[in-house]
Amino acid sequence: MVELRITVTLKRTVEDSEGGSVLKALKLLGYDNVKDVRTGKVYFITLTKGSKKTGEEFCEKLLANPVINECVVDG
Amino acid sequence: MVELRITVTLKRTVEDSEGGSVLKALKLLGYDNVKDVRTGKVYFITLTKGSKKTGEEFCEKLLANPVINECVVDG
Amino acid sequence: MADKDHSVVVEISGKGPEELLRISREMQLGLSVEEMRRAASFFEMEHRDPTDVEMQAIAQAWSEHCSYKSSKLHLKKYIFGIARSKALAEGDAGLVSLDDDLAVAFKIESHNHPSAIEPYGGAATGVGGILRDILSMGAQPVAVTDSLYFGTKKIKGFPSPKFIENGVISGIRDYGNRVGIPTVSGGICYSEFFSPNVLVNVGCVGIVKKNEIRSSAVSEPGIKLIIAGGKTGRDGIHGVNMASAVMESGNENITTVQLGSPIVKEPLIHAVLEANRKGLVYALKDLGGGGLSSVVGEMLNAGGMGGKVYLDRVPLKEVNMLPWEIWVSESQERMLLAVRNSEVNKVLEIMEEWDIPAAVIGESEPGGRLRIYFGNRKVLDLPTEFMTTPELYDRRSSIKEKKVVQWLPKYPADFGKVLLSLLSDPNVRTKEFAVRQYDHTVRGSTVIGPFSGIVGREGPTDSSVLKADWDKEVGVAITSGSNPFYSAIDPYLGGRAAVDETVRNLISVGAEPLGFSDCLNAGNPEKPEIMGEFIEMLRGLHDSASILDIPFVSGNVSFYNEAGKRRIPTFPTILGVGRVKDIRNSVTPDFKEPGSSIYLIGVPTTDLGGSLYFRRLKLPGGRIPYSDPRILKRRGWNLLKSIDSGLVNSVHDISDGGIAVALSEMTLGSNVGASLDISSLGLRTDFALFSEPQSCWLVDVKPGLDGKFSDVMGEDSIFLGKTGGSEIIITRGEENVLKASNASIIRRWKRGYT
Amino acid sequence: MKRDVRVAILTMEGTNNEEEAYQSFRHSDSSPEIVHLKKFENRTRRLDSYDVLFFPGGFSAGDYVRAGAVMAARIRAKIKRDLENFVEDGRPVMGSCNGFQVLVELGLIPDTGKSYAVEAALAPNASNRFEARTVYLNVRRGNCLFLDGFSDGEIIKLPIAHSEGRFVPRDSDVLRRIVKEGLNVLTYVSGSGKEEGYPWNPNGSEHNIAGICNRRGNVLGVMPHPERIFSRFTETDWTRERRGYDIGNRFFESAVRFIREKY
Ligand SMILES: Nc1ncnc2c1ncn2[C@@H]1O[C@H](COP(=O)(O)OP(=O)(O)O)[C@@H](O)[C@H]1O
Ligand SMILES: [Mg+2]
Repeated sequence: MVELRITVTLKRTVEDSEGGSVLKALKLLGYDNVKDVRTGKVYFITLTKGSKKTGEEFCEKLLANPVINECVVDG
Repeated sequence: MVELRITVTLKRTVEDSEGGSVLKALKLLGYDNVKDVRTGKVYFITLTKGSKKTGEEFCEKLLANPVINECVVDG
Repeated sequence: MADKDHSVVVEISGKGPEELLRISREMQLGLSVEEMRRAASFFEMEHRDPTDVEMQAIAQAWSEHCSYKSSKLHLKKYIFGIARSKALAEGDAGLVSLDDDLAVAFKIESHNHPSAIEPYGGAATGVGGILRDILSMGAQPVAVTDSLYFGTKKIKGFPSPKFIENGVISGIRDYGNRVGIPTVSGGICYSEFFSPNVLVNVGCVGIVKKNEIRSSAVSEPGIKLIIAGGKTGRDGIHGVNMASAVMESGNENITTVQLGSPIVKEPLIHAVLEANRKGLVYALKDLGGGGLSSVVGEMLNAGGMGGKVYLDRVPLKEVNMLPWEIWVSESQERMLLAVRNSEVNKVLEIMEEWDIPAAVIGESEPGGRLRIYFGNRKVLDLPTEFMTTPELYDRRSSIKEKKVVQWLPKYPADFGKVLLSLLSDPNVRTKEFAVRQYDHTVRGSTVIGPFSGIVGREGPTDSSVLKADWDKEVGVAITSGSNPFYSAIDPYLGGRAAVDETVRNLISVGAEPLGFSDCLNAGNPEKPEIMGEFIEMLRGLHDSASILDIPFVSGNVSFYNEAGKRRIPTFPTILGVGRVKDIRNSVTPDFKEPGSSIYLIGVPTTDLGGSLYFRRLKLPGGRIPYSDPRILKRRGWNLLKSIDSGLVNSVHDISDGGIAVALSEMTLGSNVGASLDISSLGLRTDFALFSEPQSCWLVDVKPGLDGKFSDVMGEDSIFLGKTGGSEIIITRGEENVLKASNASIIRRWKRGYT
Repeated sequence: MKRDVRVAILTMEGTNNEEEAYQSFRHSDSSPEIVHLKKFENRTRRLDSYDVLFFPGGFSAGDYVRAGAVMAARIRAKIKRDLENFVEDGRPVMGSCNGFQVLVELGLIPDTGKSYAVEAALAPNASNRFEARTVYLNVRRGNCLFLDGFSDGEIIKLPIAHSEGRFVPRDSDVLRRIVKEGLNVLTYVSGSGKEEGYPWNPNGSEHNIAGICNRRGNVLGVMPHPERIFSRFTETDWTRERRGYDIGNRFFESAVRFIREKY
């Protein structure tokens, strides 16, 4: 069994509107110490066999669009 | 500056239809070695000051619903 | 007969009341001592003790949620008999006839308890559930509606109102948008009444060819039962029991929470409709509360059949599920299709094409007994009739006599200011922040949606209108009516007012009302005063609907909307459906041109109890406005005639905030102002402008057609003034009463929303 | 006799607009068929037996990963070559909303460079909300075959309903080429025809881009939904306008006419 954690975020250069909303909401809750919020999706994938490499293939073929996304695979 | 990574997932008892959909897609792409996919949201939060504790407060107040979610804060 | 590993025998014979109650509690059956006794005496006659599967099956079927045991007697007395001949059929949803070959299926249902615990999933699965009810009739769902009631106060132990509101709206958005059915109508009401008991009343409307209407009864032996759609899991077990009890606190550790899976439902709708269109389906029913247990029992019992079911053939999400769990699981997105043996393969092929799990799990048999097997062991053997028919209750009721006290408010100094404050009240101002997150144009048949007017500055509409068929001009109008503020003061008149509002809204777009579906919201029925209010409400619905001769073809009762000392008022949400003969004649509230005449249909009232004006002034009590169905009928049907003959430009009904607010709303989407003289209305100016008389409309008549219009409307129409200009100017003879610019009106109504 | 124009409307779980797309093509004098992606994947249907291909809107596979991602990945895995042949053959391909997202994910649009590289994305709306409203669009026909029935500079109205519609090009080169070649055939404008911000541009799209056509003029992707307006009585403000035409059909009629004339 191989457990992968794949995190897909927006590139720094792309505006993260969800992150913006969360930031605003936290400030409204009184947290003035919040400086920045970025959001992303995370996939916990269990493979019967495979490696980090397989996870990178998943990023490329499905989970990320290279124009806007960054994809990080943790094994 | 404090950097937090907050991961919000569905509890195991709650069906994750997004995970199910990704699982199906990966199988259709020919990956028979995928056994399970669970999905979640991740927030990268920058604080001017604070601690993991603050992150836990964010979970409780905004980011997660304890009835369906699990929330993990990495500092 | 029970299997040690999978199913156990429950020893109830000869047990005393305390023992019985303990068993009920431990197994989470939610049955009372009397009900446990009734079960026990049945099994004594059978000379055996029940299995756990049997006790769970009985508990589901006898729950308040599934059986209507507290309300049925009263529903029969007051509701079921009205205009029976106009209801085409009833089942999971009701049907009325639209034209020679089309019928409309519709229903409204509450998803209150699940939404209070997990607002996102609760609301989403509410939409999922009501879609299934429409699908069960063989109908194509064409519209979703959502009437939402949010609290305004944080209650300790419960999530904050904002959290609940966001969750509910997102849940409806994500489910409705993903299944591709437009959410076109509904309402959002804010009041302390709903802290912490949030109410989510969701409706669905479908269209079906009359020769494709499916029943849910199996009345022949040898008919195969196919379960199709989502797989069965442990999720949703005991949901109905939860909805049949008072909430203790908001974050109970409950395992019944589900989020729903629109992506399973979407193809399921296609597949089921395809099988039905091809004539392959004998009977059809959805799996909702009580799961397989309810649906199999009811399907067979309705046709006087028995049958057998093999639980190990049900496609499962998880291994090691116990037979009773499979039998009562409320997992979402499942349908049960009864199919003749010769068509089974064809149905399974269609499911396969759409990637939908499906399996034959059993069949009907003569004799009225249901037998359930797990492996080769029998785990349930009961007469379907006993299993599905609980004892009905005639619960104690009492009616509190209330003295009517109506305060006279201080005469306002500035009517313009009052108007603008009413327009920005959360219950009046735009709901676009929510409604624009709902796709209301998908399916390409939305003729009138939630908003109308100049693009970018639309105002609210009264009903939505959908084209019913691609090649015809006939339309279906959809709306909802409810006013918890009225009902809190007087449940009887509140019931009548809800009917009035529903009818008014339908007439406003040029639709002839065809039928209602009622969602009845109340507290704990074991309390006599709540039962009393409940009956009063039913009486109100009855007295209005029977004179109008409009049937309630479907509905739903939600009791136990209580938490701690807090409970909701007893009130209905009515989903109304109407026929627009030719959609090209339908009208919207936005003024169309300057220089046309504005008429009031009806007269203002001195009954201001529950009105928005009184609520803003924090004046409690008072008499609520009286709806007379005879007057509603006369005015409404005459107005329909005027609309049909093309005499009018725009129509809007008078509701929250009275004539002044209705008039303002007509300027929103048009940017056309108006000048009115209200001297002919009599009454104090604030009563004339802000009272909420029933059965009333504002109408803008096409230039040159005043005479014809007055002929049709007779004494019911009062000329008030003309459209035009960039402000609303109201005078009383020489006296200037109110002035507000179109710009300030829209700014206040939008309150920060762009 | 008139040539029969065969249209494939691609469906899979979660696509939603196939019904109105079907009606739109039917009203435009062609023979549409709703075809499940599966049938192309398992070769029980062949792309080249159709004249026009339409990718409807909706939420293919729930849009869970990213709008259109799963559908595009499946197509790329199984029928990429067939689809490229279809496009290179010059036959009309159109996608609206989710269909646009799929075309962009496949690299068929904007395709300013070589070999269908992914050059853009439709990111979450700047408002971070699903937006259902009516928008005004400025038409720049270029050589887009779907826009034959419009005139340059014409302002039209169409409904939108999406949460991921913000057009983001890969880099400034791609954007420059899009503009230079006039591929940005539909742009969001205000009621007065000017380029203004939200809500006229409902999603924050770069350069107010609402629709893009490829250089060859036979692949069009649009965020709005022409297929929902095959009858003028489904425009939001039809009760205010006594004149009117069924605007959506013009897209489909152009494609049908194109096939009849060229093939
Ligand atoms: N929760 C909702 N879901 C769908 N439509 C809604 C909802 N709330 C309001 N609407 C629609 O938006 C329009 C305006 O609503 P509202 O401002 O409450 O108007 P009114 O008070 O005249 O009914 C109506 O067409 C109504 O049906
Ligand atoms: Mg109204």
